[in-house]
Amino acid sequence: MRPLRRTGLAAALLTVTAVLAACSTGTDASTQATTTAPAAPGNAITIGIDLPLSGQSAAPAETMRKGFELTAEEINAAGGVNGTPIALDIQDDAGDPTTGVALVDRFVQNGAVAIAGTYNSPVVLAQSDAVARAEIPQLAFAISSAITKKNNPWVFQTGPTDLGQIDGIVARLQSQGLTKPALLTDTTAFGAGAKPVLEQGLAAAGLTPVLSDTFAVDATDLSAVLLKAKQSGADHVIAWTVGPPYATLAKGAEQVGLGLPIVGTASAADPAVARLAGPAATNIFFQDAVNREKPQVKAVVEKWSAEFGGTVPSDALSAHDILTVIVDGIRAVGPDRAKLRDHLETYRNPDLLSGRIGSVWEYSPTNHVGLVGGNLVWKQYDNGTVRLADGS
Amino acid sequence: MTAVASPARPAPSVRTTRHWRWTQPAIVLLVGAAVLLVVRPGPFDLRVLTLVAAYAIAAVGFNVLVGFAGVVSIGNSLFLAAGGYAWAILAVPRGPLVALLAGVVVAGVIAVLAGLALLRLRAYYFAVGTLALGALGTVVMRNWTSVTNGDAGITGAGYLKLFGLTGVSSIFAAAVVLLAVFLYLQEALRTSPLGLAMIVGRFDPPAADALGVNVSRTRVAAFVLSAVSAAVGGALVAQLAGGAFPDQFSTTAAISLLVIPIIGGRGWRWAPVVGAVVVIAAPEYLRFLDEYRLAVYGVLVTLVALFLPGGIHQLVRGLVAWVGRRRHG
Amino acid sequence: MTQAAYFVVIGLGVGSVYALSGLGIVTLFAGSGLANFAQGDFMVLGALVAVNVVGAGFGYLPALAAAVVVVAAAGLVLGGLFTLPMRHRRVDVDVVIIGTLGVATTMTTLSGIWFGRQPQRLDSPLAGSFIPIGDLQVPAHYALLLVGAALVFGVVHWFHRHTDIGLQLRAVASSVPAARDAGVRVGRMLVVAWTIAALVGGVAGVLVASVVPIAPEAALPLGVNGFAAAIIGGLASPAGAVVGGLLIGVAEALAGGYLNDTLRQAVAPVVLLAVLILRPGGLLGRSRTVRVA
Amino acid sequence: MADRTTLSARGLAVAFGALRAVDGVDVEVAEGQCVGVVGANGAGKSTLLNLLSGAVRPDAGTVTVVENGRSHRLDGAPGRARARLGIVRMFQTARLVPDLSARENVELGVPAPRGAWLEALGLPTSRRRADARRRAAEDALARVGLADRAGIAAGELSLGQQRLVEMARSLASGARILLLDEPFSGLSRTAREVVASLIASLRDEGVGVLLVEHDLAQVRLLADRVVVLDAGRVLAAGPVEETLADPEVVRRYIGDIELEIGGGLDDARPAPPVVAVPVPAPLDPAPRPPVLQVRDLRVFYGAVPAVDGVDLAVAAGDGLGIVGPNGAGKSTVLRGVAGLLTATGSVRLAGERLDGTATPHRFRHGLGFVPQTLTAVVDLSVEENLRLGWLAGSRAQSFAEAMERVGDLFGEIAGRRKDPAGALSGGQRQMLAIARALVAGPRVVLLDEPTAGLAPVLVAPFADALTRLRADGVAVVVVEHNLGLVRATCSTILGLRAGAPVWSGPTERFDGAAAHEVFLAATAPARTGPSPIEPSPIEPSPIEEEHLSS
Repeated sequence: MRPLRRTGLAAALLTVTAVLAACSTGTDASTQATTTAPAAPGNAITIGIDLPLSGQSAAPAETMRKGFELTAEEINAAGGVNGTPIALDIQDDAGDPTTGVALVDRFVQNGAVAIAGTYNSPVVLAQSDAVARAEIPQLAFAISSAITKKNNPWVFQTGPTDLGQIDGIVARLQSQGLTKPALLTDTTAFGAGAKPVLEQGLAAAGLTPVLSDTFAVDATDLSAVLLKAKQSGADHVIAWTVGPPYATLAKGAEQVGLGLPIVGTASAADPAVARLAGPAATNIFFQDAVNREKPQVKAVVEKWSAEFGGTVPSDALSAHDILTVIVDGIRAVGPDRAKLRDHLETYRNPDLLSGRIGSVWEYSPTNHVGLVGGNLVWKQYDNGTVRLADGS
Repeated sequence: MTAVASPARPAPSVRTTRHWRWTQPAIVLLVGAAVLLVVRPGPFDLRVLTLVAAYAIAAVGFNVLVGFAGVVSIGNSLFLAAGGYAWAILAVPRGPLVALLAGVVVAGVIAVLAGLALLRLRAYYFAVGTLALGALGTVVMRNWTSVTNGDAGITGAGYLKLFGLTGVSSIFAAAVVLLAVFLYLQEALRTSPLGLAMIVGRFDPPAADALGVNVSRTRVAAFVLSAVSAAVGGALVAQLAGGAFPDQFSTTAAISLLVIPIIGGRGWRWAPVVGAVVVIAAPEYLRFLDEYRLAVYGVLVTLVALFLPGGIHQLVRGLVAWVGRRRHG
Repeated sequence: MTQAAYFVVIGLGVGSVYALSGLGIVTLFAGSGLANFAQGDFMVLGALVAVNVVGAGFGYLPALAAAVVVVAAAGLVLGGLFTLPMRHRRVDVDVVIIGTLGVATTMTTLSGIWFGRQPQRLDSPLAGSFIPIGDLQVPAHYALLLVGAALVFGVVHWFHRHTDIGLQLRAVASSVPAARDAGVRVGRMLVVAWTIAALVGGVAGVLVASVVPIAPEAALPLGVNGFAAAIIGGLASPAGAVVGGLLIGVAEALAGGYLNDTLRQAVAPVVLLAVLILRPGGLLGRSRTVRVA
Repeated sequence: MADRTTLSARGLAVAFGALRAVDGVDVEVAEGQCVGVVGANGAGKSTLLNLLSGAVRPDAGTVTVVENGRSHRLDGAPGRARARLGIVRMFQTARLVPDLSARENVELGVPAPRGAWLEALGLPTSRRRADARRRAAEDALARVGLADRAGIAAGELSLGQQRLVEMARSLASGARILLLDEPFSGLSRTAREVVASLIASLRDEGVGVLLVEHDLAQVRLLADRVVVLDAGRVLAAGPVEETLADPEVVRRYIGDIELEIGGGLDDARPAPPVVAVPVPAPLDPAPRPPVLQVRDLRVFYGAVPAVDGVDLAVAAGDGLGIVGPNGAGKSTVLRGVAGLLTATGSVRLAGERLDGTATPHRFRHGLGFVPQTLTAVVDLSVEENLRLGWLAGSRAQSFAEAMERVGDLFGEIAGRRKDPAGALSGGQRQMLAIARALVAGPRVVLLDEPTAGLAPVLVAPFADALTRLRADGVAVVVVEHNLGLVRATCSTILGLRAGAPVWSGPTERFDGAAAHEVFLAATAPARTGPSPIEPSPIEPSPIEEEHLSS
């Protein structure tokens, strides 16, 4: 019996190694096509909402969630979509790409018509293949232009992307005669992703940064990097990061007596900046996706100000727009994913909340970015309050 | 290391028959085949099951580390990352075997160095040392942009195509096969001199020394084994997400790895699988709790840690004993 | 030269954040031998309670008092919970670490649900005033933090050295069997140790909220930094935690100032690993409890 | 002779603080030879074994092993290096892994060849080596008569059986030199015979055995040569019969426990031991009501009854000595009365029932306790330790008054008030422990082996302090090996063996016959009731110190 046993064992080992050797690395998308039709009409139409409700971006995610819920209530109060109410399937991806990709399958499995989400660029990039394979339209609010470059027919962006904002920044620098930028980008995907695009944009306009440095979003004090900027002979600082770090930058600037204007991204509109920095938040310029004087914006802000205790954050207003775009699409072509996708490529709406007065939210087969660059409005912090920037 | 207080209860006689070495992997392969061919779960459920298998593989090494050698580490996310990034960088250009081996070798080397440097320390000090190691790993992942592409991570990593399957089913099949192999090795290690040396080293270091066992060397060996299995697990996680990103291999991942054998039951041969099901699948299926999901999960972990030190294994043993008593009673 | 001085002062301010967190961890470890990964959550809970009390129109001191009361109550409950299993058998390390990590997850989520996830700020009485160093100026509440850390250390040190409860706590920390033989009520002392650690956490949270934006998600990093500070001091000496925290703070500030921010983030883990490998007993601690046989 | 493996030590010395545990000892054991090491408790027997086995590093002296011609210097080497050279050490308590089966525990001892770690990969080729190891383990278990228990988890076996499994492990390890640390303590008579025959057959097969044992009957049976240790120095060495008959040895060592040695020495009645303290004035004969009364005390370790139905009573100002062989359950009785162990039976102090209450409650109601090991909290200062004791006590007097009273009893430590307790010598720590109990103003003080590890010169002042304590009206219950001290300080004696009372009465009537019965179990112990478990051949009894002070 002994030799037989040994050969048996050797054979088993051989097959295992053979199997391992035979395998190769497949590169096609790792999700299956699914045939489950979206929810039958009659009961609610499900829309998937993907947000990083836990983890570092929990704060903006919470604001957007409230925006989505308030908008859904208004739509359902007004009779929903041709009589059928909409239901939001809100899930937390915790900023983790693996969970994000899994959630695409979960939304599809639960019959979502479309996916609104998510906030972090790396997760949207990871979801791209899964969304295409699942053939479900996704309206992402991450702003990295790498997403646009993927040219995934099923993925749309709210915009403006980093590219759009950079065009706006370069235009303003030229109009203000500022020529020596100190470039500070944060080490998250938001900053790291935008850095090359920013450097290209500046080079194209003939502006070479006198300083290019990075900083961490959870740093307690950023005065060191601002001191370097001050001593680098720059005439202004370009800071590319998410909301709260602008408060730390503002306090740092006050500490080192920076004296230079800080040009930031649309995230600087986050009310947390004024709340955390107080009067120190001054001399900070940013392009806000929302113009508070716009009539439509005024109407929504009045209704929601009680909900947000004072100022309604821009994130909540952009959530309003995202849901409106999707619901308009469903109202036009019904709860069918492919038809909704095709319809979105023809979507045009001038009176959404985001963008300057007269700006148009527009998609086309070749452009999946809702708000193109020039549609933003320049604002500035003045001793803790936000007002339209002079010369915008 | 403080002695592990095994709960005083009449344990059934330990018939460590050697059949478990084959039966356990066989059961896992059977269940895997059944899931793929019979159950055919939806894409989301299959993806969760694959994640469970991936973390179970990483937890086999961790089960050896915590269960056999009694060493606590909260930095194994570093080894998950080594496997994940090696796969994301090398899988497409160099093929799967080279990618897996590269991840394993890198993780092994780091583990040997960290083990030799840190394993002389007592429990808390070693645990926080590994926490610092994990934190350092995250800083490197975020900032070594030339290799890891920083926070944007590396996308477009392929996946292991096996048995002609495509997509997540292929990754699931690969995960099940690798899990079976690692479970076989876990059982083989348990009855080998090295495994016994680890166990006696945990329970009574002076007696182990008197028996000729080099206690610190067995601990380094256990740490390296946990790194190797974590690297393979990391490679599978990277395949699932289609790429390697710093946020996948953060401290929360290291904590999940530590919780799996504790909830499963330290040293129990089924702890990696059972623990992974609870730690990875439960939060996914607690989603109906929405905001309170993580709160409930935290309470569950604390209660098991404090009042059920033997984990689910202790429940199973209690059940077996109870059934035994009823049959003979 | 003023630049270096500026960085050192900023470093001391940031370092006292780590020191305050480390003090809470050492207080619990010195009282019960347990390491608490949820210390950051005690601080966040204290800060958020204070923010809401100030929001409701009360002053800074009533807010501090409210925070301390709420967090001490949480510490009492957790102390009771964590002492139950230790009554009749020995508890070992990996179980306790998981237990406190579970508590950290739960508290972070619950604080997020009750207080919202937006980062909050709490103005200390010294808000708005600065200490000039050359043409640079340091916000005054950095100094308040430093004084706060020293004050909390002083109170904890005095309590351990000069009160009967402190004496019994130190006996339990030195060796549970010896304390039990001496007639100390070990179970009750463990609960007291947790409550005091929570108290320190509450005060620390309120002090820190004037410098660091407080959000539930910031709890775990705060706790981990506190661990780095405590370990450098040898995990058993309150003075060690303060020195360790300040050391990391200054090292980070100088690295951030003169090198780059990436290295600044690497300072805490590198310093921690270096101390563990070179002087495992910690700079001030005794290596009595560190070596493995 | 040259090729025989021999372990030889020259000038070994180690000191713990002020106490010179081992002071310049030469000892040698060769293959096929059994060397007994005897001496009173605390003479340094175990410490010597720790030095030879590498568990403790010597301050001075050399340990060399000559193994088939090559000699290896080992004094610095860790324990594992010696194990590989065939020197196997057995601990006083069975150190098995409870979760592993008996067979696996024995397999741990089987020496693993160079490439053993390959077996961890579970390659089919290593099946042969695994089976060989299995068979070796099962053969060894068969030799100790536990073949049928091979698959049982070690935690399930009785303490005696665990000791036999450890013996099997030494057999399976193919040891050349065996270092045994009191292998017979806590074993029943039948188990002693099994172990003794095993040691004898090992010696005849050529294994060198170093036997540390205080049970002289076994030493006489097995040892070719014997080394008598006293306070860390070799008192005498040589063939067993002459050495044990040497009058100096008899006086210093055997006289101490006044033992009738089988044959020849029956009538030797040596002078009373070194303690020359006058016996306290005879108290009035009328028996006063007992201040401490314990009825039917039972303490269990798992399913094993460590103390089985002990009654004791002591009146104010009286002294009760509890004596008995190692492992008789003396300390367990004290810890049971103090509430530090879960125990059944009634404990009444000055009329108030204390059983079922927690230790702090008992201390508050006048019970004082002086533990044997871990006597003081090392990190606290002397004064802080005393304060700790006062806090736990009845606080009848203020702390200052209590300190005043204790100060004159133990002037020496009062002077070192601010020093940390860890810096005190063994004797001073013992004094501190007693002072700590006294400062609480107790009515009864339990003392657990107060002179263990104490240098002989300190025994006299210690006995003096106890006597003055009793003169203050405090009742004293002391567990003590040193019979001379018990005789000088106690009015009544209780003899314990294997957890059961075997003799009790006034000190005057405790003569050689009583000592013989208590220590050597000449007659079977009079068991009060049927023992709850079926009478297994190996009587269970706890090994208290090691188990409790972990």
